[in-house]
Amino acid sequence: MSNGRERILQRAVKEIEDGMCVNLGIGMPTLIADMIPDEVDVMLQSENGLLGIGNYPHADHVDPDLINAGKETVTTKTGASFFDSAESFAMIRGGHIDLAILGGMEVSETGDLANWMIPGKMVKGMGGAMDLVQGAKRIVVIMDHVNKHGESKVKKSCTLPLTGEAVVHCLITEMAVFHFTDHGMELVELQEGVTMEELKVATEADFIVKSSSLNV
Amino acid sequence: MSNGRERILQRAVKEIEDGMCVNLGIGMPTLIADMIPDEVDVMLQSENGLLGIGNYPHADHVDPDLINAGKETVTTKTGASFFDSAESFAMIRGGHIDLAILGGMEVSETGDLANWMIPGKMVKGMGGAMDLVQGAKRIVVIMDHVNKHGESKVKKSCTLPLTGEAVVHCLITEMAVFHFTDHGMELVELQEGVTMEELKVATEADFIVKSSSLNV
Amino acid sequence: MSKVISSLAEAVLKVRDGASIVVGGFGLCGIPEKLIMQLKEQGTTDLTIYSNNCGVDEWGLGLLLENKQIKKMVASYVGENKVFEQQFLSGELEVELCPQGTLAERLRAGGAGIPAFYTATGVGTEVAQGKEHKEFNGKKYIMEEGIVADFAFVKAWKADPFGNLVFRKTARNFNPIVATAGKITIVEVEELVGAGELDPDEIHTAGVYVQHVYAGQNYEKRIERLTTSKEA
Amino acid sequence: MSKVISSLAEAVLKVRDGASIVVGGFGLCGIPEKLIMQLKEQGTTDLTIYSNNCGVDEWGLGLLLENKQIKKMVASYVGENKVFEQQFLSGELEVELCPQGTLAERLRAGGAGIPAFYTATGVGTEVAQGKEHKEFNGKKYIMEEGIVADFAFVKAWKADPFGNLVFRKTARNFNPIVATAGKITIVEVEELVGAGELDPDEIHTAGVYVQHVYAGQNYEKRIERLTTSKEA
Repeated sequence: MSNGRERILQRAVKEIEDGMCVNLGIGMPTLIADMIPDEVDVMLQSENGLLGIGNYPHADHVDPDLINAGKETVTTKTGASFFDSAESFAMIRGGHIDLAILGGMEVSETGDLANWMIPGKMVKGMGGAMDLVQGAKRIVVIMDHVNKHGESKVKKSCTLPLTGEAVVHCLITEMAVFHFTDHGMELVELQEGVTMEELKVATEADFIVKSSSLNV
Repeated sequence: MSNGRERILQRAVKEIEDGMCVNLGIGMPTLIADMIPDEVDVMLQSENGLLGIGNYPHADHVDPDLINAGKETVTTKTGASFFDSAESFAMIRGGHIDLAILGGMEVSETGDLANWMIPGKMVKGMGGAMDLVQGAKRIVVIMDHVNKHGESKVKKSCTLPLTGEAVVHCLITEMAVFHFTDHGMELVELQEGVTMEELKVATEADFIVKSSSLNV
Repeated sequence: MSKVISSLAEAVLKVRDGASIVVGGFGLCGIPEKLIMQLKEQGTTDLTIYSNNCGVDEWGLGLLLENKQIKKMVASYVGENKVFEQQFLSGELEVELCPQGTLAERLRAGGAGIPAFYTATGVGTEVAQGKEHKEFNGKKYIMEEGIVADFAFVKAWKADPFGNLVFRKTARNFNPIVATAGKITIVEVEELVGAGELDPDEIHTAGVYVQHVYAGQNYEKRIERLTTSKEA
Repeated sequence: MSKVISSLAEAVLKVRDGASIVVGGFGLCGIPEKLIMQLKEQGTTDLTIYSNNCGVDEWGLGLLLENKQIKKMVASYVGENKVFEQQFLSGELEVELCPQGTLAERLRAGGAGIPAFYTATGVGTEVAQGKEHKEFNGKKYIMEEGIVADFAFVKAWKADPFGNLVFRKTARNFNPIVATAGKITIVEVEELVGAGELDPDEIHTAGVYVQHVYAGQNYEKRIERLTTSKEA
């Protein structure tokens, strides 16, 4: 794992509090599961119909009837329950999931998220992402701050098709952490070793700095 | 049981066919359950969350957790299932119940039904009747042809607040059986010993007589 | 992370005058009898209650009526209660009658984040008055809105410490949907089982909907219409 | 009144060219593999399929794609299939992408007689284009319509002769709602049990939704992403 990615994940796991029900998106967010400290007791939800995802199974205990939303074989933890897809999204859309951590392609300064489609490339579909961003109580997006061409993914406004409008509560990149409030996008943390100058250069979006809340 | 009532019930039970899922309304329709011949295998639905109502329990086997929609203690028959109220009405409103037999206060010649409320009297509520008349595949109403003052309950148009508009498929009284078709209300049977003259006098509604279909 | 509470008093104390509560049960079957009694004892008033029925005189929600704690009742059938009739006729009690299937679906919708849906139930009747109408495939429907209340009072058969619930027979009725439609859901059960004792495939309500679980004792489970047969 | 059939051929024969089918499963988990294979063998074309995914090359609904039987696909995620990509880019295959929760709710609504409902999902995105918008409590929602198809293809774990179904673990997924949304629902199961062997409280889908039940054998249950851990 790259250093930047590791930094993002280490910061993201701190968003998870004891007693929460959490949905971790497919891909990078799924990696957070293994990093949750033992003393933080959470129920991970999988939108294909499971609350209480456990570890990956030992090779002898693989069950094709037991997968997560990323279609990986998993196990259940004590207290788990199964349900159908309508019930699963009732749970999500009804505001019963405390936190969803999702990957992003672009986030705008107004909290718009684009994470499902790149025009011109083959469309794969939005899966449950559009439901999660509208339904979960808190939406945390984790992504690289810039793309491989060095362009900012933290935009004034998204250029890619949206997953949701003004839905992001918190953005975590390898450079910084932002909150989205009524006043706008607010820098709340700089990642270790990142200077404000570097951040400003790498960020297309306008953001507020409340020095009181910032551990620089 | 009065002779008229017995006649209505005997005729109503013939509407029930082998393999059907049937909802019997509270009151007189509930009495039909006991009259279904053994060779006619049906599943009776109770809107409080049971498909497969059995007989009334023996006094030793009464279970307060097992009642029908009339709040009577019941049992289950083999193949029964329990579900919640939303699922129960999904079943009803989604058109999965083959037949509902309901009591009536008034039926109009266009198939309107009034069976839940008499203005000026204490309102008790519609319960599941408005759902049943819109949802079940076939609605059979059973009622006395005239009220205690001798006035026709089979009306040109209902005077009481409606349960549903153009919802009745079949009306069974102690005098006759009517079907409601695109052409109007059609007499399909005279009950034994009732003359066409007597029927016309007792019926405010206009109805069609198709002699070919009528066993007079 | 256990949701088990050893007394209802503290949880019910959160219910303040003017609160809205969705309450499980059908007739007297599967009603949260301990929660109702605790609320009676507490004396909270001006309540808006959503429940299929309103109990009978001296039992179930009838206890709260008698005690004049209910301001507004939303139900599908309320015919078993003299106190209800008196308070309704005197104008003390506001009543909204809602078809049973519509009430069930409104609760499910509220719990599922659906603000409104269309149904044929009630079209052409008093229920449709003032509601938005819309046609789909040539058939008329009316719009009904989801219900979310401040509290949900639920009666289940079994629960584990995570708040996972299993219901028994027709005592299930409105309880699972009511559990989803409260901002704070308090559940009373007959039996509390240990973590891991419920098969994840047999759980009717996932713990995510439940804030507090209380194990009640000596359930009365009154029967409204005892009907028996001589044949076995 | 048994709904058990001893071969799928006759039941699937009712599916004619141009039919619409709702199909259970999530990825390759809980898919009706025997029904799909029977439909492939039968060669019926111009199908409209509603299913969360479209299988992979050479398995699941991918078999019908490969065989050019699907005209239109409604799904939430279709990223695992090269044949899909080819047919989509060439314009042979019509695709409607639908958010997963909206797809699930549309199926449930269709089965429950609800022609349409409002949801926040998709507001402000391409999904909302051309859809009716409405505000509730200051928040924007879009209207989505229920789905009812000519046929439902369902995979369950156990069934009894009445068509009562029990599902296993996450193979439940879309299957119970799909079962409600077909005019004719055909179910394949791993185990057929005798009348009365299922506890009425543990049944996930009541037999009222099911027309035919078939006991399949030698289920392949392919795994898309085998992921294991060395820790137990």
